[in-house]
Amino acid sequence: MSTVYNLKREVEKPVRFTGGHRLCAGCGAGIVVSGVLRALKREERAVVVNATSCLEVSTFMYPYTAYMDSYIHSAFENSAATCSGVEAAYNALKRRGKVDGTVKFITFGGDGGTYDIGLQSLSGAMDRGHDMVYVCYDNEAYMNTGIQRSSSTPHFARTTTTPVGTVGQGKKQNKKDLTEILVAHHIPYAAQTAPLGSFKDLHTKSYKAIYTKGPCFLNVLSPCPRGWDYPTEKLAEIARLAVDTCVWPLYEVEEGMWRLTYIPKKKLPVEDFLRPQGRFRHMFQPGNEWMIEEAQAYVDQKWERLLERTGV
Amino acid sequence: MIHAKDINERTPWQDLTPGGEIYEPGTARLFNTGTWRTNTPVFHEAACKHCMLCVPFCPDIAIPVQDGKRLDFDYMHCKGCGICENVCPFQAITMVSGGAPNE
Amino acid sequence: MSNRLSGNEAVAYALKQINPDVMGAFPITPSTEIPEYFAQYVADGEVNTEYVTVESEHSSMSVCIAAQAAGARAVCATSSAGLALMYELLYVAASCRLPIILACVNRALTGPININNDHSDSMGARDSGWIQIYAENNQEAYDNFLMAMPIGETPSVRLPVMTCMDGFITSHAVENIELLETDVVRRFIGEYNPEHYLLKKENPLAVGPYDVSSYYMEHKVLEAEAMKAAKARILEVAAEFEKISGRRYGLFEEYRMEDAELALVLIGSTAGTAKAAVDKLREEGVKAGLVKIRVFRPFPGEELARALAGTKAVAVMDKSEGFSANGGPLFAETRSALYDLKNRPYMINIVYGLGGRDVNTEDIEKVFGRLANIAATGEIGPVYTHMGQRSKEENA
Amino acid sequence: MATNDMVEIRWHGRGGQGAKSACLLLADVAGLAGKFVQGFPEYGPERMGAPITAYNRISEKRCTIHSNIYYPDYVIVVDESLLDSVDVTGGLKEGGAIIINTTLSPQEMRPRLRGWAGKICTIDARRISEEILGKNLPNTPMLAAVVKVSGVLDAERFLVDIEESFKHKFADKPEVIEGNMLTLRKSMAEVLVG
Repeated sequence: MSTVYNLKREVEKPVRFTGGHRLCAGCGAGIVVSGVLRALKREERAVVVNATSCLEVSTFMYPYTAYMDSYIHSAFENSAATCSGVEAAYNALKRRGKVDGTVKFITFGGDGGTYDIGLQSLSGAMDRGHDMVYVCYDNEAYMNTGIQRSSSTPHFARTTTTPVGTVGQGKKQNKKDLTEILVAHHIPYAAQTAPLGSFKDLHTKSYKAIYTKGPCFLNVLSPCPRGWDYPTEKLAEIARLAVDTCVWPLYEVEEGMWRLTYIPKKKLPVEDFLRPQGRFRHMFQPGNEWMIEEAQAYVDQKWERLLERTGV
Repeated sequence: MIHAKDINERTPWQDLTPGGEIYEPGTARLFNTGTWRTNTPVFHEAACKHCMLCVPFCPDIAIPVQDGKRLDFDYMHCKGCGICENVCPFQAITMVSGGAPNE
Repeated sequence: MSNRLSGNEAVAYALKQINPDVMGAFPITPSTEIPEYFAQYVADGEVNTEYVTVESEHSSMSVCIAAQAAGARAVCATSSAGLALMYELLYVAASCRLPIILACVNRALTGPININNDHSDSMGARDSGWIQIYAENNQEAYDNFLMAMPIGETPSVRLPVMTCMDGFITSHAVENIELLETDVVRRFIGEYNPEHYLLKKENPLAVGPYDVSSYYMEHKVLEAEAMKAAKARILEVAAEFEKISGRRYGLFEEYRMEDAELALVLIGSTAGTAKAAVDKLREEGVKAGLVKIRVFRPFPGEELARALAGTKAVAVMDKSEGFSANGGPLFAETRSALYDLKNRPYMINIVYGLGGRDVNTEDIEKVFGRLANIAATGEIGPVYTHMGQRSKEENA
Repeated sequence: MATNDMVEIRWHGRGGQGAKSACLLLADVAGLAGKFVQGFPEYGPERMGAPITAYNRISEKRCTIHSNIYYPDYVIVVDESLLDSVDVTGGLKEGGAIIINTTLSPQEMRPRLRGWAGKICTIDARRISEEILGKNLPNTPMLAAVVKVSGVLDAERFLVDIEESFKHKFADKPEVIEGNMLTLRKSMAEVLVG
């Protein structure tokens, strides 16, 4: 970036994402979307593409759009292909002199629309090399339909399709590592980030993703007070705990080079992240200590591998 | 051109936009989500250092900024989640019970 | 220009002449040749289309929807399971009022898997809000494709258009064809200048809202009105096309219907075979005739009723099974269209030609034989039957 | 349902041998000669080596029939080995002819044709194409043979038209045109009618 990050300057830009949308109070998605779009240069236009999701049904409910830029939603599983189509049209019309100026293409999908049903479309778009950014706002379940498990849901998390009962103990599998799948596409830029502090990490990575030519991917942890079952005002704290426990490491892969962008001064135990959230409550029942141990072992193993990869 | 402000639940089909398109930016601003609040943030201007840490954390884009200063809440859109109170290092925001702006 | 081309070549050539902005390309038999031929035009620099080699038909239609919304002319081709995979997005394209053009090379739907022709793919999409125009041969496949954009893009219409031809029978058969000069085609097609599009500088456009119940019905009425308006526009475009080509098209083609007492109603390449049978029967003194449906959506109900008003017996031949247990889709539409006639003809339904089962002139003559018998006796017999399958009754 | 002024031809070959290409080429060349034509293969999911069938209709008036051909005037067998597995003379009209790619003479072939009493023509397409083109490409000799035997096209006009067609088709490798033309002429001269 040409200039250092300055929160005061950034928040004074005209907004790209407006109030009046129907997301839940305290929703992480609204914070993520306005944070990503804030990284666009003032003078540049964008087309925002959206997968069917909480975000979509809440931000373009006829006749109310929360976007200052052009926006298209078509279906749940095809937002990356949809973005491909807009970008293709831009290239064609620019070549034919029917459109001028720079336009950026940014897609938002939830984890259901990205890790699961939209993965094929996303893989195809990344493979073809469209000049676009795909942003997954990852709230770790199908929240739009009422908190069902996705392949992004963490191990043991309670959802409406992985309930806790006498036999069931929440989700049986670990969270799919989508960012690594995207890295394996050898795209120019892929990163994990979250809404934190002064938003420097999210902003810097958004800027890089938007202004790096080619297909770029951002995976943004997006806490969901309803699905994760925590008080709405705790969002910043929950996001902070996710990164300080290394449950959600912040890193980027630029042209194949892995780089950690944040190393906690003190790596906190995983249970610090789990405890405030109702979806993990059963893990703290007497006799279920093994769950927390397993969750810790999994995070430790992934973190160690990430340290190796990033040469820390 | 058909404008969002002229579209409501009494508009006949002939006056709606084909395909449900909207040709203007940010028409959601016309919609009042302030009525959703059960708790309301109160801004203490004197305590505010205008560090702006609350602004990007507002999911409802309800903290306007002008000339390097954050202004009072946009109560038409604030849903009262309380994140801002939690991220403010200077206790310049406090949540009060009830949906009405405390003015 | 006289030439000899297969149906797929003819559509690819039309595409080359049109030089669309964006094409979503994905292979499926028997439509694969269309993106193949077009890829060569791209490789040779004969077109400068943005050619997007997607990873599925689903993405092909997604790309088309987005590109068209962005202000581009978007096209694609598919068949059978490919069209089925697009199903959800066909509705999106139509409801977003995006005049995408899709060349559907008709093929049976799985399962069992079968690559040959019938109409079950496009008939399954008949209620998706797309205009559907069917071709009898390569010439019509070419002509229909050229007419599709001027029809779909009209502001009062703004609907996607599916131009259909019979897989292999038309798509892979080389026949004589008259091609128009490219500059004539370009003038006929004109420029695509939508009022609003995603990439427009002056104002943003938001496409694809969540529609609550208070608006959804109104939007559907708008869409339904557009489909009604399409009928006049299709005829208008056909009249303009006749001026540049000398070839005349309507909503359907009436073949020797002036005084016909026995008539067939059918779609696609079988019409050609049936014309030969009609000619033979006419020589024998039978008052046989044929109505070949060209435009299935919007369905030309009133016009069809007028065309069939003087007949005594009509066989509607469906090249797809609807599994309604009450006849195929063309039969349902046709019989319904004739309900208001004062003197309705006797009417039967014959489902035929599924999965590439061949139909020849003798088969058609047998259908007319059945109609002659019905007209003479007033005994209809079973209304909904199949033709061409082996059966115990036939062996006995 | 061929009328008197229509010639119907059925090709039998194996996937990959060029029977389909020869069929489509015949349609193209007959079209150049001002005829109304159809050339269409019968498709299945089979791969290289499987028996395939292709058809031509050539007439003075536009033919609208789009069924397969059940009673051909001419049958062309591009691969002799098909005689063991395919009923190649099925429906062949009495006054018609079958043209077979073989080293044998028409007289020698007759016993293998299940009582076919009509005209048999043979041509050693493999040898001719290997001698001139250096490769076993039987479709070009077979195309020449059917033109010669059927008389559906004027032979000299056919040679002129197909050379035009080759010039277009082989625009990037004109060196192959001469060999193909020589193959056609030689094949026309060598086809045996019995």
